[in-house]
Amino acid sequence: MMQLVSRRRIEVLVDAPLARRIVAMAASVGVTRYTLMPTLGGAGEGGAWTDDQISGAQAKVMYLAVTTQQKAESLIEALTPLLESHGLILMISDVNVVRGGKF
Amino acid sequence: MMQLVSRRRIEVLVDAPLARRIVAMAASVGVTRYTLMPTLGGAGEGGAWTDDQISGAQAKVMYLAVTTQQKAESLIEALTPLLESHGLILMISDVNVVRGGKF
Amino acid sequence: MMQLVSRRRIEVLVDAPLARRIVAMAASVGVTRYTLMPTLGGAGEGGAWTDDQISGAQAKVMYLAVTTQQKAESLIEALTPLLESHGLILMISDVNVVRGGKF
Amino acid sequence: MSFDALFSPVILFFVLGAAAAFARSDLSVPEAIAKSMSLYLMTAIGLKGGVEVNASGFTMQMLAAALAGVALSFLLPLPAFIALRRFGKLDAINAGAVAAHYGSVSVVTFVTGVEVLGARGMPPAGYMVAVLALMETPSIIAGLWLARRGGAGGKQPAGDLLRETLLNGSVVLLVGSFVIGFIAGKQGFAPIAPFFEAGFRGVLCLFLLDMGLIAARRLREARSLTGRVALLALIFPILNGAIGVAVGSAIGLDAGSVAAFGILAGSASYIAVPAAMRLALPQADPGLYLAMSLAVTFPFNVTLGIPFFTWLAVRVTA
Amino acid sequence: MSFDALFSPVILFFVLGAAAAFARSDLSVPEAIAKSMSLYLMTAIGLKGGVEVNASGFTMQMLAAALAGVALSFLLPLPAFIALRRFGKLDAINAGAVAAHYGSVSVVTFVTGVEVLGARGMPPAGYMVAVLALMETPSIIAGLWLARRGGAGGKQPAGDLLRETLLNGSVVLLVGSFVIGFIAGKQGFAPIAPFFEAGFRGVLCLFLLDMGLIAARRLREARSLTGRVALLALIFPILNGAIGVAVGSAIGLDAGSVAAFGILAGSASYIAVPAAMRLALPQADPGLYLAMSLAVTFPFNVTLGIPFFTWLAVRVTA
Amino acid sequence: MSFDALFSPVILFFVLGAAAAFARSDLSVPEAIAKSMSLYLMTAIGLKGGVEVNASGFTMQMLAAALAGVALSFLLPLPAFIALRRFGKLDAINAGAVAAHYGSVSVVTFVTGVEVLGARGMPPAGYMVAVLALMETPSIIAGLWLARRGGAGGKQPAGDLLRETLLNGSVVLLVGSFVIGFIAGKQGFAPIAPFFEAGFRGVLCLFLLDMGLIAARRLREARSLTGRVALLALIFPILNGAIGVAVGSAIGLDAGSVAAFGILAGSASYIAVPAAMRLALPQADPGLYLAMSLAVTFPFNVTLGIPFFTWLAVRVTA
Ligand SMILES: Nc1ncnc2c1ncn2[C@@H]1O[C@H](COP(=O)(O)O)[C@@H](O)[C@H]1O
Ligand SMILES: Nc1ncnc2c1ncn2[C@@H]1O[C@H](COP(=O)(O)O)[C@@H](O)[C@H]1O
Ligand SMILES: Nc1ncnc2c1ncn2[C@@H]1O[C@H](COP(=O)(O)O)[C@@H](O)[C@H]1O
Ligand code: NA
Ligand code: NA
Ligand code: NA
Repeated sequence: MMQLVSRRRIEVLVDAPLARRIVAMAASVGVTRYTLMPTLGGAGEGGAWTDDQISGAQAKVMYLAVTTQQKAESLIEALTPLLESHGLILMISDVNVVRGGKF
Repeated sequence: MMQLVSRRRIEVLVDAPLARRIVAMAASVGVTRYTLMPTLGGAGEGGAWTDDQISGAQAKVMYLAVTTQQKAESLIEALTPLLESHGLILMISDVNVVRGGKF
Repeated sequence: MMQLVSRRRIEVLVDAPLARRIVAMAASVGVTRYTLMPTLGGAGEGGAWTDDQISGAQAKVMYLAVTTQQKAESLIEALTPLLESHGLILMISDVNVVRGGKF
Repeated sequence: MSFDALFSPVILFFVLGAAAAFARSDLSVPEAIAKSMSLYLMTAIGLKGGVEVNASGFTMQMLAAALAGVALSFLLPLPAFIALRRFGKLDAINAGAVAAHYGSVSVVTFVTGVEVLGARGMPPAGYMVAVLALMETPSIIAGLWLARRGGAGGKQPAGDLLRETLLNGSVVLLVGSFVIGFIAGKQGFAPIAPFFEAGFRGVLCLFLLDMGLIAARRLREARSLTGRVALLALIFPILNGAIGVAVGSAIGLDAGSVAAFGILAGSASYIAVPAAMRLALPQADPGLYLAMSLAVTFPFNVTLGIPFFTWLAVRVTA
Repeated sequence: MSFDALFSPVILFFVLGAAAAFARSDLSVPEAIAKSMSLYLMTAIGLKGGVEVNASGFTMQMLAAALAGVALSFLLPLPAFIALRRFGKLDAINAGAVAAHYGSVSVVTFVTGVEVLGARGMPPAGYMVAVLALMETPSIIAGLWLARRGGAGGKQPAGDLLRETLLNGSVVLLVGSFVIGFIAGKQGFAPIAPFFEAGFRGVLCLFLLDMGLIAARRLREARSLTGRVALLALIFPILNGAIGVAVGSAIGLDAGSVAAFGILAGSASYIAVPAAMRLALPQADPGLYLAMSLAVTFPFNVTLGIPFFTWLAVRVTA
Repeated sequence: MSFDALFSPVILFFVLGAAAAFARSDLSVPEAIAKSMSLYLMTAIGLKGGVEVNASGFTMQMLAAALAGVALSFLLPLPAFIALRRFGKLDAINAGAVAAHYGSVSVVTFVTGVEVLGARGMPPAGYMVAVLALMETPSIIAGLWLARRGGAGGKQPAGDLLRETLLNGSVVLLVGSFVIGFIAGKQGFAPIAPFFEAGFRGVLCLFLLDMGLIAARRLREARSLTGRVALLALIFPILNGAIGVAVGSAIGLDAGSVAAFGILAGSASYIAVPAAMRLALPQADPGLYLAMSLAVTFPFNVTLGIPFFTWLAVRVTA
């Protein structure tokens, strides 16, 4: 069996219009590989939302990146100032991958 | 770097018409913050399904909540009786977050 | 509280037209239960992509299966030769479930 | 019996969809569009019915048809339940859930029937749309009552369920459009008529293409569909449809409306009832009731049932 | 004042949607379709305006209307900002974000107004579509300036923001369709006219059904909507609309165009401005500005505002 | 050569989409709608072709056109493959994958061409739709054979692949609609004609708007598109189109059909072939073949290619 290596999985829930900015910020600390996933709705401190709106201004997407511990730290550091102002939700967990060089 | 704190990530795969009920049940044990994510299809004990149906009665959504160990336990306890009758799939994992107070 | 048991969560990001093949391959090593989740776009070694295309040939879906350590290993072994040729992204993590018999 | 309708494009698109799915083609209609076409068809038929009732005014026959429809929706689940328990060998919960589907109606079967009847020069009366709307929900109550007598634990408060059932999106849209059509009348409808009339049959074609795909895929993947319940899914529409024709002619409707009554009684719900059952009887197997309703009864009705009920209606009212 | 328009199907569908959402029906229009209907309406109105201006040629009045529109979009946020700060008790960031919405315009309010005016035999001039497009963005700059004077940290480079605002999808589509309509002229438009004209009112019905659902759901879930800001969301359209009517008649437009001017000034954006605010002022609360614009001002304008501005325009230009 | 067609709204919407994407506007058409418009266009063109062939009956010329189309689809990949290997410096797998695209056809290029030809009073024959359907898949077999000679490990059983290719959703829908149109004939088509005819050009406008957005975005992000392959993506349509015109006139078709033949031969697939290649040659780079087909060849054909092939056809058949 191939070697499993340990990486960090970073997920950021972000408003759709701001997603581009998160992608750019991640790229600026070296996290250039990512996947965006759709969401349907939810609720938090700021109340409930659903994606059924015309404007799309409040739709959210999930940014997902798997990266090394070190780059993950840089990314978290870079994102922290935005958590409050941009209303981001940030989750970090452990993940194993094959072909560690790619992540 | 900001303090990472440990939380529990709960995911529940639930039929779309029943999602409202899971949200309400979670709220009743104090888990009021959540995000719903879409799915496309799958297969389990009950056979295969896809989301291409008109009725939507068999479409499923993923309920995602990050919460404390203690609230997670209450939620799991509350959901357990429904697992069989409502055909839920429940997953729990560890996750780290910044700004632990929010979760 | 019900017994939580430990399982492996396998996620495979795969091109939509190839998803059927991953499902079949997983079934051939005994992983018959899974859920497919949609994605919106992303970037990797092969450049950036989004799902806004007519052809759908480059849209990707996330295959998710929760299974035992042993079956997970068989699945990873089965998938490894395809990682390069089919451009798959494979993630493995730990997850807890209730009703372990189902997974 | 005339099967000419089988060669109309509307039905041929259904056949194309089913054939594509059986051949495992990857043809598919995006779910958002399928749902929207369904909304469009319900709005269009609701408006049309309302406009017609506005023109014709209320009559006693209308009232009789409405009451008969409600009664049928309440009563048809009972024999179905018994057959599903005895012959189909289902438990009370699944039998109740399935029975509710057969008391209720299928909007698209009705719409297809209206097209076929119109092409034969015997369009049903406009108020049949109201009968359609009225028949959607009573069977849900009957089916739940049958299932619960058999022991289904209903934790859901009854008020909640009633609200969720009566306010099911499809019921609201059908009734709402009917009311809007009634308020607007022919004159108010004129400016929006091009959209809701010119496009109607074409949308129905694409919608039935998708229904063909869905029905065939569901049939292929249906695990819980035993030979016995599949047989019942063919017998129910025939018997219920015949009962519908009999009742319709007993209350003195015209041939077109009698046929429409048969189509309504013979059809099985695949929108409002499955959604209600998922909420009220989550233990029931959706794979079973959707396979029966969508994958067996719907194709039967759209191809053979409609001509059969029409033939019966013509004979009975002759 | 004539409220006949309230009983046109277009408005009745809005009411149906709102009623369904208040009753907690699960009726919903798929998001992809809602967005597409919005694209369709913008394309259709843009083309129509362009074709009309191609036919009428450029006039000084057109230029006057354009300049007045831009000026209004720039200036209307200022009094709104002051009211939101003083009476509404909002901080500078939220007040600036909300003010920007009220300087800008709502395409669907305009479209609905054009329908109502057309039915009353007083259609606005074709160039009002260009005025609509011109009024979408200036208020964003005004709102941001107001918010930043109040301390909002704008880390976003100004050039980026200007580009993102001016190139907002809805602005690009509206302007682009207008230009295409202008190039094509009546003759070039003829082959595509059936699609963009025959379907227009019907699509508007379904779109307003969805807007009713969205507005009512948003109102029900709006946490940040205090009584004070809700009141402002009713006062702004009345005052801004009256200012619009005054300005329109001052520059000598016809009654229909004066009414359209009032509708534009009185309406609040819910597409271009929210998207811009989310980018430029992410700290501002989208729940607040969308609730004001979509859940209070939009329903008010579509039901009462349009007849009011029309009545005012008729009186002023009489 | 007449470039009037460049100023028709259909093409202008394509230009608008491309311009918006280059300017980095966030304008976008929901994917579900784009796919549905594509289904609609294929259904409409299939029906229309079938109805026309029903009216004209089968002829020897039809057979000749069909055989010529299949032969071209089989043979055109070979010179393309050699050029891609030698001049384009691609490996065998990518060269085979790309070559398959250029032997096959683009439905929307054909549809746009039919519009342009119709406007010039030289509509192609109805059976050209059947030729279109026949040309979709042979090139896939040719491309795979070329790629595998070059060493691509085909683990996929050949039967499976053939099924997946022949049953690609777009092929099934095109052929199925053609057959339905043929069965229905003019009379059976009449009731659904408003939907499939009146809306056609308008839908094509919005679809091309989206194609402009997609093509331009793909061009901007195309990493694997070297100058050499981009040049080939311009040369292939010109040469293949010229060959198509020559073959079409050799078998004695009318000018409109000859032009359509050129358009088919010159166009490159972006639906059926990419899907097949992803399955059969997953190692090939989709970024490369989609960039060539969608981002270079398609825009070229829609703007310059169609007038060029038309001009050529007129000269050759004069
Ligand atoms: N604990 C949580 N678990 C899952 N999703 C959350 C959680 N907290 C917030 N969210 C999501 O993030 C969005 C914004 O959160 P907030 O900033 O708290 O309003 C919410 O609407 C939810 O969709
Ligand atoms: N082990 C699993 N991994 C991922 N998804 C699963 C798993 N088991 C079940 N599911 C999902 O849950 C749905 C219902 O499961 P079941 O109740 O077993 O039919 C399935 O159709 C799958 O979408
Ligand atoms: N490290 C990563 N984290 C998240 N998604 C990734 C990562 N690497 C690749 N992907 C996704 O997988 C796709 C294919 O990756 P690649 O084969 O590297 O081009 C990318 O376009 C992303 O959507
Ligand atoms: Na029935
Ligand atoms: Na305004
Ligand atoms: Na070709």
